[in-house]
Amino acid sequence: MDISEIGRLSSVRRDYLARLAKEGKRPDGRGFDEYRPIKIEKNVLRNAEGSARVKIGNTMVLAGIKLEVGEPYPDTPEKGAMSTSAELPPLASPEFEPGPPKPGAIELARVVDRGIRESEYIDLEKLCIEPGEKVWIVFIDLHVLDYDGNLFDASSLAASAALQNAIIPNERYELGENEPLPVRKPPISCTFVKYSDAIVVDPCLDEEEIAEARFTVALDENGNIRAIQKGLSGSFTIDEIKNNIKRAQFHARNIRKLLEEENGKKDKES
Amino acid sequence: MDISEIGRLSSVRRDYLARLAKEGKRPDGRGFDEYRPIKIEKNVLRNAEGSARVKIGNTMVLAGIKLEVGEPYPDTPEKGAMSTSAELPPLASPEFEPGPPKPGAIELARVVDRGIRESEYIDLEKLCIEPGEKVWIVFIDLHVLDYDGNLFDASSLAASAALQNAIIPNERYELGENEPLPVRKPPISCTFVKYSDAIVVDPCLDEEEIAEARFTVALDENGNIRAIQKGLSGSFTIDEIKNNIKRAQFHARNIRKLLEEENGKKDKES
Amino acid sequence: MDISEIGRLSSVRRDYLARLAKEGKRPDGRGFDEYRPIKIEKNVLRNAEGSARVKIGNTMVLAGIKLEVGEPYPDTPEKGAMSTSAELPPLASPEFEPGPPKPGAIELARVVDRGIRESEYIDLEKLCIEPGEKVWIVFIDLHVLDYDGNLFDASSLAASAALQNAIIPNERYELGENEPLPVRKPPISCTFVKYSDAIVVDPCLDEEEIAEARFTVALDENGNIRAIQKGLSGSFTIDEIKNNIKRAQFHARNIRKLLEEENGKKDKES
Amino acid sequence: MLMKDGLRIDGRKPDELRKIKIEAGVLYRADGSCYLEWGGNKIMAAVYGPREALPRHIQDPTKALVNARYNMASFSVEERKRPGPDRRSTEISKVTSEALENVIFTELFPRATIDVCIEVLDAEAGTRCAGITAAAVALADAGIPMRDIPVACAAGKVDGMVVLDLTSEEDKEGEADLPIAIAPRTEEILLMQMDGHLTYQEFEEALELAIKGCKQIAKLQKEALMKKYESFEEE
Amino acid sequence: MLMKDGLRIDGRKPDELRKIKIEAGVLYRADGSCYLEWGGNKIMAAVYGPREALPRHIQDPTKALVNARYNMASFSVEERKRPGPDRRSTEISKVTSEALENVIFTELFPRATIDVCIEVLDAEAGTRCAGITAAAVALADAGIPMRDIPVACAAGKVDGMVVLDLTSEEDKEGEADLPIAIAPRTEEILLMQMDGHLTYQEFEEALELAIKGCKQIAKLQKEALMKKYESFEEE
Amino acid sequence: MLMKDGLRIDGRKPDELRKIKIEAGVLYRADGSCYLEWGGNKIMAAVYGPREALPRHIQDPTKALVNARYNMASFSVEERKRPGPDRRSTEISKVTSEALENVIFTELFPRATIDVCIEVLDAEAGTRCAGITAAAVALADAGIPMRDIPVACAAGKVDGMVVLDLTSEEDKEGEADLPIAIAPRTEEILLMQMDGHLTYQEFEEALELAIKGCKQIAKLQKEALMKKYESFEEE
Repeated sequence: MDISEIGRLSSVRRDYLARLAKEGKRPDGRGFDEYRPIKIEKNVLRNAEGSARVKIGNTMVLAGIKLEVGEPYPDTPEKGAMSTSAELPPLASPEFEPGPPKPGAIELARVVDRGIRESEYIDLEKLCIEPGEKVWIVFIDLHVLDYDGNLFDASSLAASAALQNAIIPNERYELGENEPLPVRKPPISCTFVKYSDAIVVDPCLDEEEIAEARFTVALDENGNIRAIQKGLSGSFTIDEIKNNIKRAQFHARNIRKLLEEENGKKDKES
Repeated sequence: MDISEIGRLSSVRRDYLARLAKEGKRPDGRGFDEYRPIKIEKNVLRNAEGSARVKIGNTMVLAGIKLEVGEPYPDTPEKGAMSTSAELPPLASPEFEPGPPKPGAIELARVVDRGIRESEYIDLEKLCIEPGEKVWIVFIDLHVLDYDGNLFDASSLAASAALQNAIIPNERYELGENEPLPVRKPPISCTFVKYSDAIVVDPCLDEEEIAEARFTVALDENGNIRAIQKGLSGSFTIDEIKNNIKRAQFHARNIRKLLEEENGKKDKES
Repeated sequence: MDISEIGRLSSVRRDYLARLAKEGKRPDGRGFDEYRPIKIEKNVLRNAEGSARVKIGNTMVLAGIKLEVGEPYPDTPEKGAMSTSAELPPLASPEFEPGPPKPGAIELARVVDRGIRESEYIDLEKLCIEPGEKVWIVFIDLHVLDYDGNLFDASSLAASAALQNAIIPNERYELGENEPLPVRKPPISCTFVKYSDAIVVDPCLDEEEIAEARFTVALDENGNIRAIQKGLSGSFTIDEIKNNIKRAQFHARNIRKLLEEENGKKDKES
Repeated sequence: MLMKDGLRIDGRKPDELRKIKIEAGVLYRADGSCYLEWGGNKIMAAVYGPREALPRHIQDPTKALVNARYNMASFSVEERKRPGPDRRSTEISKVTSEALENVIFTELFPRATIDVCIEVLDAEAGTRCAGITAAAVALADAGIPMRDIPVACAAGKVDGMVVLDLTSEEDKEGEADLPIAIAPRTEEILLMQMDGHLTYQEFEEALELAIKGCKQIAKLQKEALMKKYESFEEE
Repeated sequence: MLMKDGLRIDGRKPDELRKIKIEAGVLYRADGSCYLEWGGNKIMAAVYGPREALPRHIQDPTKALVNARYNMASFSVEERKRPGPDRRSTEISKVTSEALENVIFTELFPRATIDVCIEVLDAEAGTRCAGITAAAVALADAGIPMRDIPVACAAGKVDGMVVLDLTSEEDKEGEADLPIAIAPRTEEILLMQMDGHLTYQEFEEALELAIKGCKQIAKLQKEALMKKYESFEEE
Repeated sequence: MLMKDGLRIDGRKPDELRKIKIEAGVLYRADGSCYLEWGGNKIMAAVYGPREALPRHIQDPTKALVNARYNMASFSVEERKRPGPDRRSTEISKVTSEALENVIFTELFPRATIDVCIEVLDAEAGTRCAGITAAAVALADAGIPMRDIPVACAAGKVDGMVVLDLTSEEDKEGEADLPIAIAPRTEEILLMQMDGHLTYQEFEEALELAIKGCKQIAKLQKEALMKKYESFEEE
């Protein structure tokens, strides 16, 4: 198990899941290549500059975007900056403990961050206020509310959706009128786990608890690869890796469509 | 028990205290509405800008005031600032442990802070050096030296007395001559605890250890209410609360007199 | 035991070492006044402004020097500053644990720091860039790689050697050309421990584990005393202390020669 | 400034609550949960337990510990908050734990802990009262035996007038704030804090108003729990 | 900019590794150790264990824990790094632990821990691969039973071309970086991370190149271990 | 500058101590305590124990641990100090613990801890010596069996002259500071630190002077303890 590092499944349950997998089945009746229902709600908060709540099955993640004025990095004096954090509060799972972020939460935040950063989703060039002096810093905060597996995809999707409706709070800093945060096409993250020789997409918690290896890939709108993270102590063969990426390209298209529909809805409403 | 969160009294002693209370008595022979002897010593330190050592019975608290030049809060650019901390060092009790402040110490500091802040005891308007740039920050540090109950009242009184003799260290910052810290009328804090259906003022440690509920109120010179803190898991009825406040108004007058006498003494001496 | 505060030697081994000492012998065959072989390698790193790896027997310490531009201390506006840290990573000993520096590491860093500071080894006056605004801050980082006793002398020697080949990275800060860090004569540290009535120089780990008292003295090129640290719960008589210092004056001369030879080599090479 | 023609800046009457929406049982993993919107506040509360208190040396052999943790999400306020507890949230966690412990039959679960998680997702004044109110529903949803369902509300003083349930602006510009939590059946006071400036008469008035507010909210709590049970039966 | 006449700024061909030097068994206290220089990287790795995992509640009764700690010395980079772990090193420690655990027969040592310490003394791109490669040698030097000796290497994309083993400048200015660790006998992937921009075809090409690099380095690892055993026999 | 006509800036002779006032048994809760004023220094010391060392894994089955904690109050210095230990106080706590452990019959209390709390309330050079001197009295007041009552004092060098018991200004502007602690009966050195610049001859001279100072202070310690016992008998 990855995130919580506790709470091993009983061996009876473990054997049962392995037997199911051999028959091509999953504990919740899905096919190996089937996501749980995905629900995206945007603009759910008032104080955040942007926000979204994403549910994948029972897993629920809230992403909130805050912008602050700060100094640019010395090597990119004309670019804004971004920072991603993940909180796994005890609210979301009996295994989560309060305290500073554990390695699992740090890995989660860093993988989501890489997907967004490497796909150049946020147009950081447009976030310069005064070259070398003042730029916008975009804080992406992931707040897990209910943990039933696959935090990587839920968090990445919540961050993408929240950034889509985020604004630059110019008024709060007396810099003119508020305006939309300039974003390009979002990355879409797809996660697989391997157990009992099966590789399944969108693992639920039961599956994560017996997973041997995990594979997450973030794809851009052309299906190109922007970030990869292999996790856990199991291994993948070269062919499995290649196959994962091809399967991810299929799933990412569907999830992207979902996100765009949600975006369209929002636009019509406003 | 509140501050230390350890060290339960033996049930024999507990029963004994309950029996005493039923007879209208307290373990140290006081009446329900009687404070232990209060002793205030001011100006006891050299490096602090102001200081006072207060004893209530065996409880002893030292308050030290330091002033530093800093930036004002953005929403009050022409006002000084204040900050209150409490240290409960292992010196003062076998139950206190070293390390960052525990919830009990934080509650103590915040309740003392609220009393001072809400009664506008320090004239923060006069602590502006350069609007929006430089103001005086008043640090009130409470250092508990001996813990035998009722830290709330002893700490509040020590802070009030220390602020009365504090100076603004203009010379250290090359801002002219030192001058007295501008203060108005101090708040007076009164604390009650409830156990075995009795509500007693100024609890000693034995009483705090069996207390079910705690009530602290800070009153200004007109007997008006500036801050309240109810603590512990027991409850008060509405009538008990009202009664506590009326009793506090009586005690506060006496303590205020004591503090003024001490102040008078100081003035004569200097 | 000093640094690790764990891992007591078996009493059999302890008795054996005591018996040896009574016969004037040490566990590795040395005389009481004999150092293990000392090996100094300088300029072993690329990113550090100066570096040295020192081995005393099996003990190995790496010192790295970094310079940064920072603000001077208010009371020395025209002087650079220095800061010494020691890391005792779990790599170097089964007893070392990760985490913030323990008291043993802090004492080590502070004693090395005092030797350098009090002998005015670094010419801090020459490290001022803009009086009151910008000075060079010299960071001396001690990284223990293999711990077999006597970290004090190995660390002090590594720091001295690393400072000898350090440069001021003017180019990185666009302040002109790089230039050598201005240093004077290094301090030489000599450490003794006392066990079973014997006082031996350069203790190995076995000896440190049964040591009752430790004595470290840093001497300048005239044999004058610049820093002393007595450690552990054992005591020294006045005569033992005096004797330690005289013995140290002898050892320091030899070690200083070694360091100068190494310096000479370097100069020829470059 | 804050009152005009007897009404408040958001149009409410002095004794009127902000809009409150309570939903019970919204989380999958928690033993009990509650989502609450109260004016601009959005709160998620979850309850775990009773479960064994760990490490063991914190166990109380006579009763369960009640351990509430009030936490503000970093994006819940205008200026981004650094994640993790600060002094304010530590104090609120403490008084919240104490208030909730009062009504729970803790002696039924020796050596156990009952963990109450309160996450403030969006904040607009009165989050401690909102948190306690939500936590109480989550405790009931978790089936924790309680002698009453606590409920919290604040009254305050604004432009010289005692009013119910302050907004951010009223809290900041007003003269006093008096948050309380009560056991509504007996009207016992479980939590009381106050800061500002009240005469004794104003205090009495404010306390009465806050209790009235609490009782209105107690109804909403019960409706939310009822709705959850109904939807449970329908399934 | 980064490629000229088919060669890279440091003169290497696209499929050429930087210079690598590996030495096994260099530390006295550690159960196994390795010093590795790889381009401008200087890495010291040490292994302690198997030894009892402490505190006890972290013990796994079925197998040993593999606990790698990647740490950068404060002087190992151009701007001095504050001592202690940061988010980056925490992540690298995690994926390194997982990669190494794969090949170790952990079930032979229940309740134990195998601690792997990786100290980056001088850094110049590719430290995580260098660290894993050094750690693997230290594990073998410590006599920890493994089904294979893991090895790591990165490929990437620079000026539109897939190349092996990026330098700092290529990593910073280039288009993608793909560090992997493999079990060389079976070519199983133990670690894979990627950031940048690769088409699927480029990814396949980079993966192939990285595996080729790994296999070259695997030879150097074995030579270093051989040399250690030989010197041991000579003694 | 610092010396004029053979006298120091505060009028003292080279071998003269600042004014010292010692009071034993001043605290109610502590097992032993001492309040000490030494020049501008004001120190409170308390002793708790012997009591069981916790957590258990720190216990030594052969003897008691001696655990001194030197702490400066935030208002004890001119620039307000952030509360909590810094590197300086960590070092002083360590050498103080070691010095005190020397004289205590720790083997009488296996598995126990003896906690020594030293709070610097007002500081003016020489706080570590003042702290050890106060702690020794508190230990005696607590009835901890000791083979001698330790005492500490510093000598130093100022304007080329060896002097006793430096003030802040002498410490800052002077050439050397040599704080020591001794067991006065045997003159054994329990603590010695030095920084500055001393020839060997100057060192010998300073050491002799510091020991003389210690012995004077030892008398004051005994008087304070005597006074406490007398007042106890009077009661």
